[in-house]
Amino acid sequence: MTVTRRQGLMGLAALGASPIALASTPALAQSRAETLRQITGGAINTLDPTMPGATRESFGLSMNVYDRLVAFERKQVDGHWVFDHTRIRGELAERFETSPDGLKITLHLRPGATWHDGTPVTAEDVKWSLDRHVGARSLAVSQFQTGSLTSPDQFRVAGPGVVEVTLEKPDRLALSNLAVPYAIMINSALAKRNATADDPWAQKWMQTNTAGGGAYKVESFRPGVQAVLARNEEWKNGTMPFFRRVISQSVPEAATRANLIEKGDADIAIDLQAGDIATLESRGQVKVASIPQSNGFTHISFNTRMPPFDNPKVRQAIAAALPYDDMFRASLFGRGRKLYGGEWTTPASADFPVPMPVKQDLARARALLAEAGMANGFSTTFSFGASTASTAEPLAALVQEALGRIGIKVEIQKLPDAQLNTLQSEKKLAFYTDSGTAWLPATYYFFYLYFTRDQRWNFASWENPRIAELADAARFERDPAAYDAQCKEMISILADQMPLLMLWQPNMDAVMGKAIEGFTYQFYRQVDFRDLRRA
Amino acid sequence: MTAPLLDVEDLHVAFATRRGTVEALRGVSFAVPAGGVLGIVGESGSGKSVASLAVMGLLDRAGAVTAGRIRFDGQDITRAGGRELRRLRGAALSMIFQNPRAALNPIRAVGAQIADVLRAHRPLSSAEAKARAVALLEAVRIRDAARRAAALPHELSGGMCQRVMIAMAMACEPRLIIADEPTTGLDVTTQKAVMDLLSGLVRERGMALVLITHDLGLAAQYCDAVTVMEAGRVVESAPPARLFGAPREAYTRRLVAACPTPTSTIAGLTPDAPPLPPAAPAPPLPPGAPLLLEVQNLSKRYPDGTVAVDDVSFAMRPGESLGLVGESGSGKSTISRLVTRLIDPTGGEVIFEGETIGAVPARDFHRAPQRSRVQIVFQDAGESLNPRFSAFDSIADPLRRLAGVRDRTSLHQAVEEAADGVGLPRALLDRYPHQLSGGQRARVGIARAISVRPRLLVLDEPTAALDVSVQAVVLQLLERLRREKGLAYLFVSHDLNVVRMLCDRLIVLRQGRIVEEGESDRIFRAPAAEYTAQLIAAIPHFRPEHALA
Amino acid sequence: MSAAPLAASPGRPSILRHAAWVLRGNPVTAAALAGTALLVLVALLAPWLAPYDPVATNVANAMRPPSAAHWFGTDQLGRDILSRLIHGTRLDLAIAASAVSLSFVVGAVIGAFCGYHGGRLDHAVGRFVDVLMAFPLFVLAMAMVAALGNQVQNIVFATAVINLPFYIRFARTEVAVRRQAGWVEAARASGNGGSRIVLGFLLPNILPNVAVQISLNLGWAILNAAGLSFLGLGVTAPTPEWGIMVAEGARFITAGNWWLVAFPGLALMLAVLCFNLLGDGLRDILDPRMRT
Amino acid sequence: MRALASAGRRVGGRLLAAIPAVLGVLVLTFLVMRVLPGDPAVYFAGGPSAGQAQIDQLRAEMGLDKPVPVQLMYYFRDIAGGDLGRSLTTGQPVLTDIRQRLPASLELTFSALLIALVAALPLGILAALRPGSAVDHLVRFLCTMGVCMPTFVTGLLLIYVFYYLLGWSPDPTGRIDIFAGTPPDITGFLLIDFALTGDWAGWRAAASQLLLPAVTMALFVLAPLARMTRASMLAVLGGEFIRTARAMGLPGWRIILVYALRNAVLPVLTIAGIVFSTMLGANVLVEKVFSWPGVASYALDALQASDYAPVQGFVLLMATIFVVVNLVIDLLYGLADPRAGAE
Repeated sequence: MTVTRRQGLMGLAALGASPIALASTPALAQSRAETLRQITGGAINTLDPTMPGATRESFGLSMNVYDRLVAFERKQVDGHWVFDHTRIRGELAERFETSPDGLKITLHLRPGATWHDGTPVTAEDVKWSLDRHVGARSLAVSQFQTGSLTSPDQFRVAGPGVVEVTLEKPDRLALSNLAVPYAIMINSALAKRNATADDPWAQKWMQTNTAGGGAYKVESFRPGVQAVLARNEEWKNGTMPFFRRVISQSVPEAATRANLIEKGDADIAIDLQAGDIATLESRGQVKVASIPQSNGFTHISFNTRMPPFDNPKVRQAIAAALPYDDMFRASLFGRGRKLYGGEWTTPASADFPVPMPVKQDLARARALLAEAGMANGFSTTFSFGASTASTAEPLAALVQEALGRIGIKVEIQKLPDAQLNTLQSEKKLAFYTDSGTAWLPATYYFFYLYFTRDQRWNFASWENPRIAELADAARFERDPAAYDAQCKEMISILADQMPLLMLWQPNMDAVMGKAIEGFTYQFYRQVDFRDLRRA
Repeated sequence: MTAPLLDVEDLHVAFATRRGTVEALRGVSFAVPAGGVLGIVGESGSGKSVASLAVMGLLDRAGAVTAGRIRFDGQDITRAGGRELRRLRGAALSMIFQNPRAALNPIRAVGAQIADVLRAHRPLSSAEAKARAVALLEAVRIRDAARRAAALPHELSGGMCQRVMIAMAMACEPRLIIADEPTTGLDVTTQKAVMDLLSGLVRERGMALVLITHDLGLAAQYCDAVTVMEAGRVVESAPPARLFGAPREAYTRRLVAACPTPTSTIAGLTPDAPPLPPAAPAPPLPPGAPLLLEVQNLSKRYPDGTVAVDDVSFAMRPGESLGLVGESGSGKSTISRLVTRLIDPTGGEVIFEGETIGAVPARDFHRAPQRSRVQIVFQDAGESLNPRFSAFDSIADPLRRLAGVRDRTSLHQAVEEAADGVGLPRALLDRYPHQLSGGQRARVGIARAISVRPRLLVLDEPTAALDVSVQAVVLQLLERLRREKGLAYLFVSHDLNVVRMLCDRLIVLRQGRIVEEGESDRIFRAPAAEYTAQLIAAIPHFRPEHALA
Repeated sequence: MSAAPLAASPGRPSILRHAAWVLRGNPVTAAALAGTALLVLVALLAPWLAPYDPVATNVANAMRPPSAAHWFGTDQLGRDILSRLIHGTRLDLAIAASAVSLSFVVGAVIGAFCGYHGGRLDHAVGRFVDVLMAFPLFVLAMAMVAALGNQVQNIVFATAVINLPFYIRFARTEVAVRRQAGWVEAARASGNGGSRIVLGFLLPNILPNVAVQISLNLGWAILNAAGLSFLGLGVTAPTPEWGIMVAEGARFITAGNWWLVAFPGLALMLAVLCFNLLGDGLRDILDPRMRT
Repeated sequence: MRALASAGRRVGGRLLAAIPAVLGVLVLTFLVMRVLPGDPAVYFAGGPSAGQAQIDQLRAEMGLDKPVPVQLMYYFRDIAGGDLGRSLTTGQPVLTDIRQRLPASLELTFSALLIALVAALPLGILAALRPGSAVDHLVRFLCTMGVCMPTFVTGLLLIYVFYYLLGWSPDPTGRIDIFAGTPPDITGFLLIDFALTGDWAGWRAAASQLLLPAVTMALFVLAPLARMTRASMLAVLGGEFIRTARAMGLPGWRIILVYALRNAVLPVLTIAGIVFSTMLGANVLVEKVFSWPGVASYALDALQASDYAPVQGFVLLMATIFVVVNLVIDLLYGLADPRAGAE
């Protein structure tokens, strides 16, 4: 690649400029060590995670800026910290108890806890916040419903610093829902001062301002570009985080992100390209934490209401035709946990997602197609979202080639994300790939969210009355053994009917400077700055 | 005999073109004594301009002096270096060019441009230079010189721009001025004023002048000696009296004969012309038959307010030839476009063979039946032939459109017949316009116009862009065609001599109005209007009585 | 007075002999023409020239650097980059040629009529051109590709529409300048109507000048397709096209696999270079005045 | 004086002529956005169980449930009131987004144009002074090199070489070194703000940050500018008034700089205007590669999310800039060329 003389000259001019700019005085170096710089492909577009349209990066930020009543513990899984959704600890609530029949939860607020503006935290603040999460027009409403938290009169101030939550049925995920990013505890006095007649819950104001008490305060925020956080020195609801300042900056170009991390100008990134990570790891300048995303999965989905995919035989034929290993290597460079190639006929346990019993067998695929009366094949489209192109495009090419061998002609469609979502929710996509993440990865919750009801996340638009019945029962099942049986039955129906093919759980590849420690894979798939420190 | 100020000896100049070198000058010698005025005369391609550019060292990149010597004031400047020549140019010898407005910097005040020349050669401050520039403008008789100094070239008339050029050339009192076609393109009256000014100043300040022109009359009137050049060689050199009285070389004789003078005749233009058919005067109009053309109160006003034609009326009988004479801006060309319905009049009527053809808008006149009966020949034949059409296509186009000749053979036959009619060799029919000479292009223009057998042929300065010898032949061709085919001519020109020879009657125009109308000979002998007399007097030609003026 | 006397050589020399003449005079144009001819040849003979099937994947030997088996190495799906490059030539030349010719033909005709007739038509088209030019490039491209799907013909259509204003404006000024020329008046006097004059007389005369713009546009059209691919709006994988190969390859520079972007980038540069340098030569060949 | 008065008249005329163009752009954008199959309501109704109810609620909130002509009327009324709507991608009113981001795009495009002119003018003049020589071919080859690589590839290459390998230029993200604290925000143009506050270290930091993206864009427009300078310079040098100047013995530098260049610069001005407006639109690629917080990348993100308001705001902005740029060029032309002024 010839570098033209003009660029050379320009470079020299820059040489004159750059050393002076970077001359770092000792004070600057010391504060650099106490500052964490995260770079992201996406961008933070709001400070209120419950705002419709909030990006995933906004959820991550809110976990550091706002406290919640409770939070998940974390556990070590083959050398990495991962969130543990089965163990819940108090955050704003010092301690909490659940009544034996599971219908009442009492939470005792941490004495002496204060908001960012120094005012003390009261039960009334908590009550106002919970009412907002079920009353205001926001993302929290539909999430809280999955924990049977639906109306304000379920929440009651039961004394100074004590809040009671009552349920009609013992929903397994009621308490867990109080730990999701939406369940922020708000300084109601400050919020009400900025509320207006047509915006009682101060939703507009809270998009660009905070009324919280979390571990970090927002020093400056430019939506879509960057956010700078400063540590809240009075924080009492957890161990004091190491970093004094945190900068989260959006850098759209993946190649540039990789350069910045390797040069040490940035400290951590979780959305680099699979191709780059292997090389960065081999060059040894950075530390890579590869953790399978246990609550997510990438899938290929059929539209079970659109012929020929309404016929299970056709679905099974395609399932037998796909080159899973080649797709795994081309799309993820092997960085993830396989969800195919399972050897079982009946599920070993209630855990989900697990490798499904499916592997490539072209002869069987052709036989199944013949059985389905489609011996001479058919033609269809295979779609994916533009933002997932780096992983989906190679996958699409392999699917096209493989299905071509058994007579199915595939036209690949790369759609802008908004259009993919629209076609998805209007059930017009015949055959496509996408991925899903469940915040509360209980097995029944997977089936409730992804395989029941007529809503957007039912990828395959699958209607199976038995599955709906089992999911609903499992939700309120108190007896563990019965819960296990219900989950296993659901898994085996899925393995047989194959409305969609589970492919793999891509790794969360957190690439960071060698000195950064304490990274934890969180269920909302963002970085929790409170966990990190620099050695 | 003191050594001549400028002595050019056996000068050879060659140009490197894509197809090998071309000899522009093949051994030219001439000399100019201090204070003398030498005229260099020749047709296009004779090399007269190349000689002047060679002397000034201004040949473009492709040209080079291959032999001979140029001495100025005794100093050999043939191969003088850029720096040395630059010291001389503008100070010791300077040059004036053809179209003055293009020869001045379009976006810089004329006064400043003169000051630039002064400061290039004299250590003057900008204020002093500006003052001297204004004084120079007054010396070249520009009224209100201070205000005019701030004007831009496009705000001045052609004549005034040339005066600015003269002021620039004289700024540093050079000893020699070379004027290359200084007045071509100017009106006759302006030309006279400028030439009188130039020759007066040169004599007054004892400067030598080399006047390069294709107009023999001009050279004769203003020069002490005239050198005639042809195809890069000097044919003959002599004082005007002898050159015009008894030219020695055959070429000079032909050249002098071809220059129209107040007394020359069509036949006399070329010594060996084929005999013309008898000159039958236009037949009187049989009673009741309509006039060929009747123009009543014609007027044309442009949207920006200028009035090109103001209430002009005249009439023509079939077979008659009527001359329209006037200086630029007199409206003669506009009338030619109005009569041939290329543009719409703002008022008045054009009646052709009894039918009013003004009603059909110019945009749709191409479909009108009379279209083929009124045709036009343009001034610059080169510019009026489609560059991507061969001669054949140009002539065939009207035949296809108007005469309805469609099939190949009859088309070929018609075009060849038209070409023969105008004396154009058939071999040239597939040439592109830029591959034809000026005369050949003029013939194609005429062939195109007469191929559809029009009744009225309007000629807009048909020979103005041609060399004198070529003009002579074309004029004879036009006269022969008129007599053979009984065509009616409406002949538009600024050259009174040419119109007098070709037209029975003529109309003198000024600023869109008719100044005088009548028999050609009568107007020449005894012009009724003062303006016509001025026009006739301004035509430069050899007057034996004051040969040494 | 033109210095070199006019040499009237015999007969009407054929375009080829004249073209040879122009090329001898200008080596750069000759090289550009040779380059373009090579590209067209490769495009035509693509299936026979390409050593492998451009779409066949072989994940086992993905990301291999240039080797004897794969001269230009393999991409992230193990496909042979040389074969994809060769097949890509066909697609890219097709995109560039059809987009530019579409916009040239439509644009030049509309522009020429506006330039000749002027008045309301000219004014209305002028406003329409302003709107198109003021409209940001990628928004227009995205809208068209998104609405009609990103098959190749829609990319061609989008590129053509974006190019259109340029040709309309160009033809309009060239015609307006020549509208007063003598030979146009002569054409009207010879009985030609407005449309015949525009199509038969004026358009052929502005051809040489437009030739230069066409060649510049060809280069730009290919780059535009590459830009669209980079934004995810262009040709979809796995069709072999330089733009998408450069866009995908660019992601692997930092990972050190330079050959994914280097070879398509080089091909792109070569093609655009040839088209741009060809421009001036093309003008001389087409302009009759240069034919001595 | 006279030139200014007539230039004023021409400005008024051109403004009037521009109104229909801007209106045309508005309607075209509005329709184009409605044509896109993506429905923003669905995209933004994320959440675990985004049922149809939630999507409908968002549609109502965004006014998408009304018939299109009504929406158009609302849209015009909003524009007139200066309300460009609210962007869902950034959650802020579009007007504040644009006010924050426009200076970044303008600063990048102006400096790129400046670099391109500083490079193209001398190259063009050099090539014109020796047509057909080695210099001429070298200049033509050099400029064409710049234009035949897509901007995003040149950008990535420059980063790879100057930041990654040589380490000469600072980290290629954003307008200012992230750790240098927030710059003063007076005009939004960093170079001007730093200069105003006299903070030269900051100015140098911002300049070195700006250099690489600006050079990437400048390379792309180098060719047309150099080609036009060469062509117009050649035409002017062939002019008769140059021959007169040489005949009058004017010094070489005066002929080239005062006589030739002043005349040759006029067509270059018009091309610079056209090039500027295309650059504004095309710098989306450079903004993406250098994570430059400009308006183009903002609009592209919104476009991919079918978020109408920012795209419409961006297109309106582009149309106004297009009109303003043409106006400025027209004015400059009027001042530079007295002839045009006096028409």
